Amino acid sequence: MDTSIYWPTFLFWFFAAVCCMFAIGVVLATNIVRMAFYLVLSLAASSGLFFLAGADFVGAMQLMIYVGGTLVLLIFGVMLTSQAKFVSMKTSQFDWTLATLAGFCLLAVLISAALAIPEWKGLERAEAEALGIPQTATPLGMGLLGARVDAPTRSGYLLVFEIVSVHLLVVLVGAAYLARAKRKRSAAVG
Amino acid sequence: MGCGRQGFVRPSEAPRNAHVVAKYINQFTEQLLQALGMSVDPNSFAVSILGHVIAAMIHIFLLLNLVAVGALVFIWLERKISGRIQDRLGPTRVGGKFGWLQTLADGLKLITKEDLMPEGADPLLFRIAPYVSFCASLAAFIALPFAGQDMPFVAQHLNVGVFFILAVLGLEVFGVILAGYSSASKWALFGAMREAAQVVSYEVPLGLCAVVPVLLAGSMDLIFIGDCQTGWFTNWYVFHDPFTFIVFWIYFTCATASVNRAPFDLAEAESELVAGFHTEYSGLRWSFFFMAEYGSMLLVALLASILFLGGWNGPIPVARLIGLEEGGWLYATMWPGWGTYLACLLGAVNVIAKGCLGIIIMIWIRWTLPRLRIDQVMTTCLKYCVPIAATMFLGATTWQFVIPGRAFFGFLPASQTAFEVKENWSDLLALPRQATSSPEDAPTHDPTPNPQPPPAAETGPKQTHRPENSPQPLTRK
Amino acid sequence: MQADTVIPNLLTIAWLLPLASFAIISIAYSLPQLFGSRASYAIQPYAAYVSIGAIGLAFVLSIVTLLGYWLPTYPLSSHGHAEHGGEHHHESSGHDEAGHDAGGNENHDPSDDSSAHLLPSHWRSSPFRWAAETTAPATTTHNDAASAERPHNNSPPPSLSGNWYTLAKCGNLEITLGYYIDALTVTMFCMVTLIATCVHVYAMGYMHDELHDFTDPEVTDHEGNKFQRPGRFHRFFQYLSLFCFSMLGIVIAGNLAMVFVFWELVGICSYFLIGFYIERKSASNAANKAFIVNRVGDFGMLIGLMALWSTLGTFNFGDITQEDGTVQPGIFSQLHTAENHYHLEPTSGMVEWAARDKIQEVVLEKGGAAIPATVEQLRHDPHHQYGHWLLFIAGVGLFCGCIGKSAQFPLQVWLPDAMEGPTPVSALVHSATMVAAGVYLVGRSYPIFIPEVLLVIAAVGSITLFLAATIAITATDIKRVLAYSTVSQLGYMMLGLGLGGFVAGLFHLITHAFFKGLLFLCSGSVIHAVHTNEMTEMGGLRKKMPITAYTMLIGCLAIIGAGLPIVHLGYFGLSGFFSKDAIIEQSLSHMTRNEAPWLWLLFLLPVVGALMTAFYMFRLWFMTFAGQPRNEHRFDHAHESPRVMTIPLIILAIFAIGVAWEIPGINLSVPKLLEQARPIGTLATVEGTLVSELVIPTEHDSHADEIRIPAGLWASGMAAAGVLLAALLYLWRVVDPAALRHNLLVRPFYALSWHKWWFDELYDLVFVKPTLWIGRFVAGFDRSVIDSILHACTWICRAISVIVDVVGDRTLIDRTVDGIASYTWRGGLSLRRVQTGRLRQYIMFLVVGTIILFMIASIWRAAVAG
Amino acid sequence: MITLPLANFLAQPVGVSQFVIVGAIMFTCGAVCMATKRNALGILMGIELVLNGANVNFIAFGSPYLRNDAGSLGMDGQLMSLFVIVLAAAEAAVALAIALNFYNNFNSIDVDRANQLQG
Repeated sequence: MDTSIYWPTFLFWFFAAVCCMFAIGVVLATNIVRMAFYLVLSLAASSGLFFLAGADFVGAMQLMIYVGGTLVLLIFGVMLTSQAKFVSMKTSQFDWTLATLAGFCLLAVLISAALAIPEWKGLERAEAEALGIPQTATPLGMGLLGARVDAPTRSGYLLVFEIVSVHLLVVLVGAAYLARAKRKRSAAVG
Repeated sequence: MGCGRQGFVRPSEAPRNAHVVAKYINQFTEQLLQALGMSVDPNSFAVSILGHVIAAMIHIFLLLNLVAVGALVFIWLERKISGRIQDRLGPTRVGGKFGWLQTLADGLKLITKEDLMPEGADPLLFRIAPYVSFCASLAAFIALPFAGQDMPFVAQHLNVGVFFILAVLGLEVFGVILAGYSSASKWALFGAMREAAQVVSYEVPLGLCAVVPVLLAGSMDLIFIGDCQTGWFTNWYVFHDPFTFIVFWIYFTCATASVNRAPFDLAEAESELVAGFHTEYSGLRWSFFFMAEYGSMLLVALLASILFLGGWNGPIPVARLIGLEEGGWLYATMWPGWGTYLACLLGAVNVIAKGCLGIIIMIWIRWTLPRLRIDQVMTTCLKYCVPIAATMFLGATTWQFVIPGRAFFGFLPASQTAFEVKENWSDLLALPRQATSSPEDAPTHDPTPNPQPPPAAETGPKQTHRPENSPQPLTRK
Repeated sequence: MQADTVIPNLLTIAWLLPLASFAIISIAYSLPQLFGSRASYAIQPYAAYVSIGAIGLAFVLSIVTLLGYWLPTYPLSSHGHAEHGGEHHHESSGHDEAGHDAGGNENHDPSDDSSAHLLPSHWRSSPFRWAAETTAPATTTHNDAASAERPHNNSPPPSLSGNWYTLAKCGNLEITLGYYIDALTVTMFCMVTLIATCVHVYAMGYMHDELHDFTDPEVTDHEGNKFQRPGRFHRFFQYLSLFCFSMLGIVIAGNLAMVFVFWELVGICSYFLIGFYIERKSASNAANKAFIVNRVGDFGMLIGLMALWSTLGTFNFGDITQEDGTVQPGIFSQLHTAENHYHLEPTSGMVEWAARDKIQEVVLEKGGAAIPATVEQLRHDPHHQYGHWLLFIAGVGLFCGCIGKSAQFPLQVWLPDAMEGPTPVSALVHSATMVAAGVYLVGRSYPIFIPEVLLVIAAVGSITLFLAATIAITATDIKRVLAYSTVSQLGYMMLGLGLGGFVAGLFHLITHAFFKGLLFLCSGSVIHAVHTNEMTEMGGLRKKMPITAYTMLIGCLAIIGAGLPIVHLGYFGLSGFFSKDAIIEQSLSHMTRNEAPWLWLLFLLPVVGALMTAFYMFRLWFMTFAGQPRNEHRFDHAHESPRVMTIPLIILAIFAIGVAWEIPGINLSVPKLLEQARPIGTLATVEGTLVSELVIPTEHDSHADEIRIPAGLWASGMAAAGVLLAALLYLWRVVDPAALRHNLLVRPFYALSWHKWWFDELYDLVFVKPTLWIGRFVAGFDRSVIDSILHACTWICRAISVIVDVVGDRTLIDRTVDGIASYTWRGGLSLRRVQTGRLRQYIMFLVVGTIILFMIASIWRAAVAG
Repeated sequence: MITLPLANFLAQPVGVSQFVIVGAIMFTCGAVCMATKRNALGILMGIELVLNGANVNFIAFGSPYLRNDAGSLGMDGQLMSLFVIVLAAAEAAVALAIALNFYNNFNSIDVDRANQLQG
C-alpha cells in the first residue's frame, strides 16, 4: 500500500477549496467589483481543476477567455456603478432566505446524485500513475476539424464548430448593433 | 527528445520537471537517512511531501530570482541606456563604477517608505492588486523552458505551453484594473481603463502572431517548437519564410503594447494622468508593479526568442561544434549526463541573452519614440496589426502547404530534428477505442520516432496533410 | 479503315467552322451591342475576314476530303456498271460497301453483253463517257419485270454513317446528331463551300455601304427624308456564316430529324437575310412570306417524318453500328433488303400498320404468334397493296418540305420576293444553299420514293418549270428574271429526279448552282453599278463593265445548255448542256416507255421550257448589256466593279464552263461521283403498284442512242431557237416588244405572265382573306359567347361564396374561433399574475423546477426499484 | 515513521464524483447568485458560474484520470466544454450589450426596476 502523497489529489482539494470558497464569495459579496474579483479567482481555480483532469488545453482556454470576459465584466461594472457612489442594491431578507433554501435543496439533490453512481469512484493509484501526460491539443484540433484521431469510432465536430463560429459572428454583429443603438439615443437626448 | 508524441507520454519519457527533481530528492534523502542509520520508507507520506516541497522551493527560488534580479538589472540598464540616449551619464555613483547598485538602493528606499492607502479605497483590493499582477507575470514563467533536447529546463512541461503563457500573461492586467478601481482616484481609474482596453485588444494580434510558429512546428509545446529550430540560425522561424519574418516584427510590436511599454504606455501617461493606475501606490507595492512589468517584459522577450529566434539554439551550434553533444569527444570525457547538462546550460544562456536583447530593444524604443494617443493605439492594433497578422498567418499556411520542409525562406532543407519528433497519430488511429483510456497499451504502440529521419521532401507533405492520411490507418489493424 | 474515321472528322470540322465564325462574330460584335457599345466601323471588316477564313478553310477541308481520302478509299469505277456488277457478290455477303469486282460476273448477267454493243468506241473521248459506260444491265430487266423472279437491283453505295451523340431518347424515339456520308455528301460539301466562299468574298465588296452610316434610299418617313441607320456589315457576315453552317448541316445530317432541325435553321437564316433591310416594308414582308410559305411545306414534311418513324422506328439513313457491335438498320436498308434484291418494299412494320384491323382479327383467332406469317401473306396480297400507301404518304410528305424549300408549284411564290435581300444572299439562296436543300433532300431520300411519288414529283417539277419560265419572260426586274429562272431550273431538277434520273437531277443541281451563282453575282455587280434593278433603265453596259458582261454571257450560255451535239465527234458544251440534256433524255425515255397520253406533257413541257429559258436569259442579257443605253444618267455613272467582286465572277465562270467535264488524268467527274452515290435500289426499271401503267425507266436506258441523240437535238434546237427569238426582239429589234405587248393575240398571255398567273392574288383570296375572316369570327365568338359563359360562371361562384360566407363562415367557424380565443384570453388573465416580470423570480422558478424534477425522477426510480 | 490520518485520504486519486460535487457547488452558487443579485452584472456572473460548473462536469466525465472504462466521454467532454466556453463568451458579449441598453433606459442596472413585462 503506497501511502506516499498523491499530489493530484492534494492539488485537487486545494483548487476545489479555492474554487468553492470564491464561488460562495461571489454569492455573498455585495460590491460588484469584488464579485468579479472572486469570480476570476474561482474560475482560475477551476481551470486548475481542468489541468488536473488532464484537459490542459481547455484549462488554458478557460484562463484566456473567461478572464478576458470577466475582465470586461469588471470594466463594465466599474463604469456602470462607480458614478453611483458604489451603490449596493440590497436584496430583501425574504429573497435571501428563499434563495438559500432552494440552493441548499438543489445542492443536496446534486450531491446525492453525484455520490449515487458507483462508476464515479476513482481509479486505483497505480493505474492512474501509469497514465502519462495526455496529448490534448492535436486531438481537439482534429476533432474540431471533423477527424477524430483519439477515438476513430466517434464523430467529429466540424459542423458544430462551423455553427459556433457563425454564431459568434452573429453575436459580434448583434452586440455591436446594440451598442451603436445606445450611442444614437444618447446623441438624440444630448 | 520526442517525448509525448503519442496519446500519452511514457513514464520513462516523462519530461524533466518538478516531479522528476522531487524523485531525485526523495532518493537523496532516503540515502542520507540510511547513511544516518535510520531506515525510512521512501513512499511514506511525510518524505514524499518533503521531496516535492523542496523541489518546488528550488524552482520557485530560481524563477523568482530570474524575475526579481532581472527587474533590478533591467531598471538599472534602462536608466543607463536612457541616459546615453539623452546624452547623459545616468546613475554613476552607487556601487562603484557604473552605478550598478543604483536599483538596489532604490529598492531599499522603497522598502523604507511608508505604505499609504487613500481613504475611500477598497482596502482588500487595494492591497491585493500589486501581488495579483506580479503573480500573474511570475506564473507565466512556470511553463517557460530554458533548454530543450534531452534535458528541458522547465518548471512544468505543458504541451500547450504557448497558449498557457499567453493566457496567464493576460491575467496581469487584472491587478492593474483592481488597483485603478480600488484606489478611489479618477487618474488611476482612467489609467486602468485604458490599460484594460489596450491589453484586451492587443491580445488578439499577439495570439495571431504566436500561432504562426505553432503552425510551422505543428505543436503548441514550447520545448518542441524550440527543438524544431535546432542547428544554425538558418533554421530559426523568423527566417523560415517572408511571412514569419514580418510576423516577428508584428509580434514584437504587440508584445511591447501588451506589456504597455512606451510608446504604448498610456496607463501611466504622466502628462495626462498623474502616474496612471499606480498613482496612489507607494513603497513596496509600487515596486511590485514594476517587477511585474519588467517580469512580463522579460517573459514576452523570452517567448519571442523561443518562438522565432531559435530559443536555446544559438546562431551557431556551439555545443555541437565543440563536441558537447552525445557522441562528441568532449561529451565522452565527462561523467554521463554532464555533457548534456552543460549543453543545456549553454542553451539557457542563449535564451536569456536573446531575451535581454529584446528588452534592450524595448528600452531603446521607449526612449526614442513619443507616446501615442489612445485612438492611435487602437488604430495600430485593430486597423494594422490584426489584418496584417491574419494575412501573414494565411501566407505562412500557404507557404507551409506549398513548399513544406524547407527553411530559411525556402532555400535550405529544414533541420532533421524537426522531423524526428513529428507527431504520428496514425499509429494511434490504428488502436482500438480504449487507446486513449487504457494506459498500458497506448504507450506500447511504439512512439519512438524513426531512427533515420526521412528526407524533408517526403516528410513535409505528411505533416501538412495530416487530416488526409489520418483516416487511412482506420482500414488497417 | 482509317479513312472511315478521318472523312467524318474532316467534314465535321468543315461543317463546324462556319458555326465557329458565327460564334466569334456574335461574341466580338453583337454581344457588345446588347450593352450599347457597337463595334466601330474600323474593326467591322475583320468580321468578314473571320467568316471568309472559316468558309474558305471549310472548302479546303472538303477538297482534301474528296481528293485525299474519299477517292483513294472508294475509287470511282471506270467501268460504270461496277456497282451492280458486284451484286451477286452481295447476295452472298450481305451489306458491305459496293465491291468493285468490275464485271467479274458477266456470264451470270446476260444484260452485260446486251449493253456491250451500246458502247461505240468513239464515245470514249467524250465527257459523256460515264453515261455510255454506266449503261446498265437492267436494260433487259424490264421485259421480265412481271415474271416472278425479280432482277437484281443495285446494292448500297459506299457510305459512312454514325452518330456523334444522342440529343434525346424517349422510348424508341431517339433524336441523335449523326452523319451519313457518301459521294453525294462530299460533292455537295465541295460545291456549297466553294460557292459560299466566292459569295463571301464578293459580299465584302458589295456590302461596303454598310461600313459607314447607311442611308436607305427606299425608306422614308412621312416628311420624306431618307432613313439613316448604322451599318450592319458584321451582322451580314454573321448571318452568312450561320447560313452556311445550317446548309452544311443538312448535307452531312445522318438522320431525318437532324435534317429537319437544320432545315428550319436554314429557314430562319433566310428569314434574317431576306429581311436584312428590315426597315423596308417590302423586305420584311418578303421575309415573313418566305418563312410562312416554308412552314406550309414543313407541315407536310413533318407528316412524312411521322409516317416514316412510326413504321420504321428510326430516323437514320444509314446503318448505325452500336457500341455493342449490333447494327441498327437505317431507313434505306430497311426498305431495300438484300433478300428482296434491294427492291423497294414496304417493311413488315408498314404492312402491319396498314392492315392493322385484319391483323387484329388474326390475332383474335390465332394469337400473337401468327403475326409474321400473316404479314408475309398480306404483303403479297395482289388486290390491295398494303403499306404502299404509307410509303406514298411518307414520300409525298417529305416532298412537301422540298416543295416549300425549293419553291416548287404551288409554293413558288416566296422565291421572287426573296429578291429583297442583298444580292449576295440571293446568289447564295438560289444557287448553293436554300433551294438546293430541297433538291438535295429529294436526292438524299430517293430510295424512299415509290414510282407514284416520283410521278408526283415529276408533275410538280414540270408544272413549276413551265410556270416560272412563262413568268420570267415578261419580268423586267433583272433579279426577278433570275429568280424565276431559278424556279424553273429547280423544276427541271425535280422533273429529272421524278422521272427516275437520279444522276441527271442532282447533276443539274450542281451545275446550276455554279452558273446561277455566277448570274446572280453578275446581276449584283450590274445593280451595284447602276443602282437599279429595272432592266428597262439599263442597256449597253457591255462597254462599261466588260468583265461582268462576258462572265454573265458565259452564265447565260451555261444555263440555256449551249453545246454542240456533234454525235460522231463526241459532245462539247458548257456545264448546263450536259445536265439539262441528261434530264431531257430521261424525260424522253420516260415518254417512250409510258403509253399514257398525258405523260407526254412530261417531255413537252421541259422542251418548251428550254426554249423559254433561252429566250428570257438572252432577253435579259441583251436588255442589259447590248444595244443603246436607255437611261443616260445611270449609264454615265456605271462602272466596272472592284476586283474583290470580279474575281469571284471569273472563278465561277470557269466552273460554269467546265464543272461537268471530266478532269483529265484522274478518273474524276461530277457525274461519276453521283453515279457512285446512286442510292440503293434505284437503278432498275420499276413499275407502279398503285398506278399500274406507270413505268419509271432505269436511268441508263436514256444513254441509248435512240434516246440520246434526238433528245440532244431537241434541247439544242430549242435553245438555239430561243436565243434567236430573243435576238430578234431585243437585239435587232425586228419586232418591237412594246407593240407586241398590245397585240390582241398576245395580250392575254402577256397579262397572265405579267401578273404571275395571279398566284399571289389567288392565295390572298383563298388563304389569307379566309383566315382573316375566321380570325374575326373567332374573336367575335370569344367576346360574345365565351365571355358571357365565363361571366355567368363567376356570378354563380360569387353567389355560392356569399351563401357559404353567411352560413358557414360567419356562424360556424367564427363562433368556434371566437370561443377558443375568449377562453385563451381568460386563461391568460388568470395566469398573468405569475408573470411578475422579475428576472430573479424566474430564476427561482427554474431552480425550484429543477429540484422538483429531480424529486419526481428519484421517486419514480424508487417506485420502479421497489 | 510519520503517518498522518489524512495520509490514505491524500494518497488515493480522486474520482468523478468529487469533481461533480465541486461542479454542483459552483452551479448552486451561480443559481443562488442569479436569484439574489439585483445587479444585472451580478446575474451575469451567476450565469458564468453555472456554466463553469457544467464545464467542470464535462471535463470530469471526459478525463482519463478519473474514469477509465468505456463509459468515459473521452475527448468529447473537452470538446463540449470548449463549445460551452465559447458560447459563454458570446453570451457575455450580448448580455453586456443588453445591460448597457438597460442602463441607458433605466439609468441603473437594477433588474428589479425592469418589471414592465409583468402581466
